[in-house]
Amino acid sequence: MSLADTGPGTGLPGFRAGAEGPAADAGWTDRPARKGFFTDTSICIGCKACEVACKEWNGVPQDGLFELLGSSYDNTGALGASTWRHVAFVEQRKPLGGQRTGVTDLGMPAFDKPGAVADPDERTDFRWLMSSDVCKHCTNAACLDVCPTGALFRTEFGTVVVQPDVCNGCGYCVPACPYGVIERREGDAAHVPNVGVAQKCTLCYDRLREDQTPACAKACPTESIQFGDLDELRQRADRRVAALHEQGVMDARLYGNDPDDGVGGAGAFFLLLDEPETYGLPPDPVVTTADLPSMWRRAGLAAAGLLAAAAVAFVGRSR
Amino acid sequence: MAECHPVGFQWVMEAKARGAKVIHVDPRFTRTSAVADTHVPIRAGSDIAFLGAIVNHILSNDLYFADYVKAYTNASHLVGEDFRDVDDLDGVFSGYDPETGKYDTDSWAYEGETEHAATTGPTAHADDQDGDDQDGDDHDGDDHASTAHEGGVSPGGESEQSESSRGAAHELGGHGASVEHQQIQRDETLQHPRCVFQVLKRHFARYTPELVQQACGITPEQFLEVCEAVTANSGRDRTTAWVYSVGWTHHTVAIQYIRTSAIIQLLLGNTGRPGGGIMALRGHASIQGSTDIPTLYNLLPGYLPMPMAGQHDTLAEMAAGIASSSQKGYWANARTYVVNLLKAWWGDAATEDNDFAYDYLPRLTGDHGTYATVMDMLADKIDGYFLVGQNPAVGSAHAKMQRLGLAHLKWLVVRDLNLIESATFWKDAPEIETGELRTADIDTEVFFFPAASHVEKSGSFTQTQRMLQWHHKAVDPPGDCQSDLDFFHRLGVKIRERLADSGDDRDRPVLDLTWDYPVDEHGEVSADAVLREINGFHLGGEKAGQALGSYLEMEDDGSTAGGCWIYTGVYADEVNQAARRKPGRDQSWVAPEWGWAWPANRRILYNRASADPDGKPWSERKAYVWWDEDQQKWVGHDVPDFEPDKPPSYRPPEGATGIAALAGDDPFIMQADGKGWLYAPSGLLDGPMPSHYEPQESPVANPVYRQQSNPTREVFPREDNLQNPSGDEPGAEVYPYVFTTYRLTEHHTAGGMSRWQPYLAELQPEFFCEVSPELARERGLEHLGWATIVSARTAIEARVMVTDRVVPLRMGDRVVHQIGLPYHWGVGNEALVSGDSANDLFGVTLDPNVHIQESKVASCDIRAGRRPRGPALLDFVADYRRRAGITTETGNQRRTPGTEGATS
Amino acid sequence: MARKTLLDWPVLRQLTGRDPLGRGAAVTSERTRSLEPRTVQADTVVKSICPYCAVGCGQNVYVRDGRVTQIEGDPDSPVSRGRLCPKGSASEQLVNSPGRATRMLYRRPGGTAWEPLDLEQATDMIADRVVESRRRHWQDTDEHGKPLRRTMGVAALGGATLDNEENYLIKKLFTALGAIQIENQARI
Amino acid sequence: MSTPNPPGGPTTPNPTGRDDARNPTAGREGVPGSQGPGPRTGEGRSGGRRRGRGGRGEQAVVPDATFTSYYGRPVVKASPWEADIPAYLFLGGVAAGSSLLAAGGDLTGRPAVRRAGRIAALGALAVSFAALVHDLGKPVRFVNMLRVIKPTSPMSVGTWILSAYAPGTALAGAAEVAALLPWSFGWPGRLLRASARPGGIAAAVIAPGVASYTAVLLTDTATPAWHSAYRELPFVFVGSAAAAAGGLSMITAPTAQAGPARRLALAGAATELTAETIMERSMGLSEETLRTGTAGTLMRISKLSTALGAAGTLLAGRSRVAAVLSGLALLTGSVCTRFGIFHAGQASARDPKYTVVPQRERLDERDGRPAQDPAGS
Repeated sequence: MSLADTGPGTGLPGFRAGAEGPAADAGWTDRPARKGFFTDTSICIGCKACEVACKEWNGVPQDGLFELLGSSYDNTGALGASTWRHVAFVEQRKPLGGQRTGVTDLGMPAFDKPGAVADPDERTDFRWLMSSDVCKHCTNAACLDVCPTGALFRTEFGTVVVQPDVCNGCGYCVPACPYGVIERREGDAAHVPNVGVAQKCTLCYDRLREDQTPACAKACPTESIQFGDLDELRQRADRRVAALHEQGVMDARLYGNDPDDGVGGAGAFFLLLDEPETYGLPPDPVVTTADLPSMWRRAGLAAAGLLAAAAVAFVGRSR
Repeated sequence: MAECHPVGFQWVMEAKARGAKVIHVDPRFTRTSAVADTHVPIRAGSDIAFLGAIVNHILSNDLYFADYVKAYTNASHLVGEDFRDVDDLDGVFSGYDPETGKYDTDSWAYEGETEHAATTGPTAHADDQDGDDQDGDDHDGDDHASTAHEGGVSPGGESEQSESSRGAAHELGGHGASVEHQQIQRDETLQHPRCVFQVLKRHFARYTPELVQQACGITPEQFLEVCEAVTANSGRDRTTAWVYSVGWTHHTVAIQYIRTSAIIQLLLGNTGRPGGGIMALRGHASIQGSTDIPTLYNLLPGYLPMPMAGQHDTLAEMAAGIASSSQKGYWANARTYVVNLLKAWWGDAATEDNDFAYDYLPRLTGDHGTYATVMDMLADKIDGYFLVGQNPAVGSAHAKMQRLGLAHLKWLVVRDLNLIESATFWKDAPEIETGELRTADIDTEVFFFPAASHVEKSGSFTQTQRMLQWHHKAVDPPGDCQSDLDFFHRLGVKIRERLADSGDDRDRPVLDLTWDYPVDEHGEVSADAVLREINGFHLGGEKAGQALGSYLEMEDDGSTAGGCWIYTGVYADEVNQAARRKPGRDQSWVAPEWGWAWPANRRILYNRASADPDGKPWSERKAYVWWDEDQQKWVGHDVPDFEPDKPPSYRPPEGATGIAALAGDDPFIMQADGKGWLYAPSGLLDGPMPSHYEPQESPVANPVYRQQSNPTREVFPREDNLQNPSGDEPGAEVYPYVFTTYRLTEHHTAGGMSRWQPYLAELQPEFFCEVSPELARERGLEHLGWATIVSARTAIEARVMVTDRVVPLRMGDRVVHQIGLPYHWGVGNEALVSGDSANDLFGVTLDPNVHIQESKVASCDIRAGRRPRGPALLDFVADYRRRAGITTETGNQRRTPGTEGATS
Repeated sequence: MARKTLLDWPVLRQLTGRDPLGRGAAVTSERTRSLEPRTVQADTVVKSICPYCAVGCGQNVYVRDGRVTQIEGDPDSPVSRGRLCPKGSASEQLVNSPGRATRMLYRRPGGTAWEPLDLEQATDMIADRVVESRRRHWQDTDEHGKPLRRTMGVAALGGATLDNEENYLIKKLFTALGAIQIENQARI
Repeated sequence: MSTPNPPGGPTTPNPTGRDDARNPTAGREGVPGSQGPGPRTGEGRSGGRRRGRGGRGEQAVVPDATFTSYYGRPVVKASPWEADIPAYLFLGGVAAGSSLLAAGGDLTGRPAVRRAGRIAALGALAVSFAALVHDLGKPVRFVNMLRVIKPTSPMSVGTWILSAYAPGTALAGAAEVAALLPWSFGWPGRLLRASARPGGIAAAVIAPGVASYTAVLLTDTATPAWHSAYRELPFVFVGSAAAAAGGLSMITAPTAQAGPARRLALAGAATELTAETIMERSMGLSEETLRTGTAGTLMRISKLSTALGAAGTLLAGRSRVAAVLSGLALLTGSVCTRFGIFHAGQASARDPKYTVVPQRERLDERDGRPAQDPAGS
């Protein structure tokens, strides 16, 4: 029996969104243009307004303990059940295209007081990257696919949302997400809402219904977080990358904008200044259900094998 | 700016997107630096060396905007022969008295003129000398933010010139220094050796790129890059803006920092023009309003001075003290403004016959500022203290002195949203732990009044660009919460009840006070009515009872009243103009119909300078207001800051004074000579031009001259205010590092409005110190470990954040390490997050002009591990002091020992 | 909520509708279908200004049943264009924080704990103390006989989040009382 | 796991002598970046913005993979599942295999095999159900599993499989239990007895699905060790189920009747061990999580126990003691397989390496860039 790889993306076409987009695929006949976020990290100032505005609007509780993480100015660590926007801070000894910093040229000292011992390794370049992460609202969303209750669903805007009144906290969506976004909320149910239920960004589904901008994008002081029709955002992002390249910021690249990527393109995509993994993002995420048909076939084969083996065990009368 | 004013920073980002270059000068690499084109790390406290070298670069390379400088500044004015510069006098200007530590400023005056006598005599204490820019605000993060950008992008007026440049000439009582303009002698060629231009050029000649390296730790290459960017972006067609967060005011030479940038902006023609100016980024919702309508000891509303005993015994003396009757400009009407204030306060009891109840005003005799007050508390001279939305136990410099002072009070009123450390000091101050205080021994009665939040009351905030914006009440305050307006109104009613039967003269001001404000159904006073009184109204004549439309309608005969002349117009046409909310997208980029900016709804001050002397825009691109020949008046995007129908060609007749004396090309209408001052012949107490002095505590010796620190700084040699040795003094090596304090985006000042909120507290949960990897290695500090930071006052502990964002600075032959300390935390049990307060490290030493403390820079030692607990902490700090040989004299001698004329 | 019937069973909706895989339209709950933002449910929207820094960002305050339910940026503001920083975005928590102090508290001399106190009574006590301390530390003239007309017994320090109108009344009242040590964050 | 060994720069001596990477001077590439994520996760995991996992040895079996992460934080999230789930995996397998054996015993006249199989299937199913409900964040909402039928969700499919499997299993099991009781239960009892065979057979038909779908349950996730095992894991699981059920039957049924059970157990053990071997070769980098830590221990026990159980099974036809011991060994092996694979997955999710490295390699290959390191290949 061959266990050869059938590779991702060879599954049943029915498991992946069709040409009309994920909302059509999810049965929405009367649907607006697909909505999304374009997060341009090249103009993020790391103020965390998005984190707070999100929490305030969605009633997301305090996340964890009041402890310094030591990861630059990031004290929330990662996206999770109670952090739906997360700002990453990355300090790097790399140049930022077009930027000059005064960290260069620390010559050798000639002074013997305290304070006179300089770094023998001369500093070179420095940059401080900030990026506001969020649920990607994938075109092919693993969390949604694996949800056994229908708590996770595709909205008419093409976004992926948890219905907290439906979710029974099976937790399956948690390991399914290739970005590590969704999480089951823990805590004291007497004081915290939706304990035991999977939680993540809703792209402010309630606000979208009234044609309002999601809380994070509305608050963002520098328009690093841009909300809008996904098609338009993708074009805008292409122009932005081209402009940055022209300005010498050759590190600029888009992440999650490609409809042909492993998740069929993200509804929330990013302009990054380094490799995705630098920001804690997977470099080449693939929706796990891409392999699901193959998995089902193999499971079926295995099941058949078991049935056959059992039959043979009884049929054979050698002993 | 991105750290502390993220939403304001959107305009910088927008400018950058349009091609502006953003330069960030700051000791640390901050969130602003992260998106700036250039970050220039600087040693905290060395800004005059940096800015002065830019002045030198401009002057020695002839990069100034000659037409502007000649027409609009005092560059051509001749300075008197008696003036001597710091180079001649070992680090002080002429007129210095080493005994008093003060200047006799007569020798700084223009040629042929003596300084207007009533303003500041050599013996005058520094009491009517606070300017409208004394707003120290709090310890904002971006101490040294400068943003050069190509202007005109901001409907909100990002590019607006703040009043600070005005303030630079107005340190005296906020009313401008007066000169007799008639006698000024000029050399239009700018060649006369004693003309301001040449004096300035000589003065700044020693501020070279090499000095910048030596004093600031900035390389010549990077310095020149800044010079080139700033100068290339200034001229007819382009403007550069300077933006500072008010950490600039937290220095013993604070005013002179701002003066230096004002000089740059005048030389480059960047003042009064769109996209230019100096923008003070203030840190509190109405910090601007708090100086406009001051709760400051030395000011009355509208930058009128509080009267000094013996100097301003009559209304006439006071008015004369504000402005010479023969000087140019709008300050010449000072008496009118005072009379209107008195009429607003004492109504019918203020009459022509009694000098409009001028005698009801209490008199000053010295420095009664907040630090003098706390020392009075320690001397048991003060019974009662009101803290209204303020947390000095965490937020003031030398916070320990504040806490000890509170424990000396008989009674204390704290009005706040949360149980701040200043309200709970009697049970959880750090001094309880050290044994310096015992709860049972503290006899202070403490009243905690819960306050209403901004949505639970109506009122106006004045934001950082002088714009008043009204916030409407949305809900009733919960529980016992109450607005400060309501509280003080009720308190006034109750006090007046208690004094109602008094026949004592001293109670007349209280009983005659106009205190009959309309109240709503809850008995709450109407903020709207108070704003209307601030605006003023006609008492007599045809318009009796009507609100004033502008301060030009004010009379000095008692027929009008108005509580704050600069705010007159905010209630014009009986409409609360501060509540105007025409959407920005529906109006011009200046957005004049949103809120109301003082004075007269003007968004850029001195905007006459946006046009050339003939009244034409310097360039079409930078057109803002201009003279329209057809209409014979000034027109443009903003309210012209000039008499609307005075043509550019107007020249005052002989003997004209006040407004009439302003020529058609005198744009600086509040200045006594109508010009922008490159050189301040009067008005400043610490020099007519900025000169580099080291901070009060600095491990670096002054590289310019032997005089180490500002020789006029206000010092307090006391056992409880010991200072670290500096420079070459023995013992300076015990405190070898520089530290600076700042804000983080996630918190607000002393934390009263952020450390109680989970959403903010979790984002920055703990007090930390930022150190470079090099310093960490030198002192064995571990990332996320603990460090103890020590000054002569105390020692505090912080978690360690090792980061490349802090850079050791190479300055000539040595390397200086800087330590960054955000100051939001305090010791207490009520907040969600707490920690030692960075402000405990500071002592009290003040700028002489405005009495603001130096709390952006000092020296310290740092070592790994937590600080000692209990009484051992005191021994630990004392041991350091012994090693450094500290006495009350240390650092508190204004003239550096060894310099000419130094005492002792 | 409407009474549930078998027709609401998502499996049936899957089989009969356009969402056979049960990913969207078929699986919504009644709560989801009736979801609307609380900004829409507000009784009033009140215009306000952020109380933190001095940029002066516009805020819209949403009120329902006498309680603030949401504070967000006012897009009309030419200063802020609807944006808020983290502190401004936390304004609702500033107002509604469960940790906020809303009761008058009193600590007697030497006391080790707070005690409750009636607000009116507290204000009366303060009025008494002001009058008494003012009297005790009154100065009519200086040593040269020049008028001072002031008291040194009462001082104040205000924050810079006070409204202009509040500052005005504070300055006016204290000046009339002759109290001069009236200070503000503006000097700090 | 490792101290940071950032790119380019030399590793700086650690002045404190601590080696938990909180060393402030260690990082050359953004200092906080070189620090651990801090006390919040309690992981002590370091490495941060590291390239190169300069491991301290215990895991440095595979050549160092070069990769970058965000302060060493996980990229994907580990499932929130606890012991309930691997226990269910095991019990589900036991139930499925037992149903098959019971049906076979029923049809081939092996009543002891039938009886034990039916009761075991019912018992395992009941405990499975309890485990599944217990593991939910909102147990009272278990019934919401029946809101939808989602072919994209292995858990939904599994729920419906279980729903189909449970009635027959329950009937057959209940009939056996009732038969053990001294009462006749009247006509319901008769009805129960009559439905036992159809029920048992129905259960047996569905049972292989119960045994194999759980593999898809794990592999249809972004958990690296699970997903990368998706080709072989169904075979491992059905093998494990067969071995466990066979083993159980060897214990509960008389030796004489247990021939099919032994044969099934042997086949299962052989399938499991073979499939595991192939799986380990095809998984790539995350395979090392099967060899390290808790999972490593469990997998070693599993293999040894399964192999011993299989060997013992060869003798079990003759010795009742050998049958019982072998049966226990096979059961132990199956339990350890399930827990081992479960823990390997959890561990692979918690270390960003297993997510980043294979994806980076894939990406680099696609972009025509040379792979940075042939880790795990």
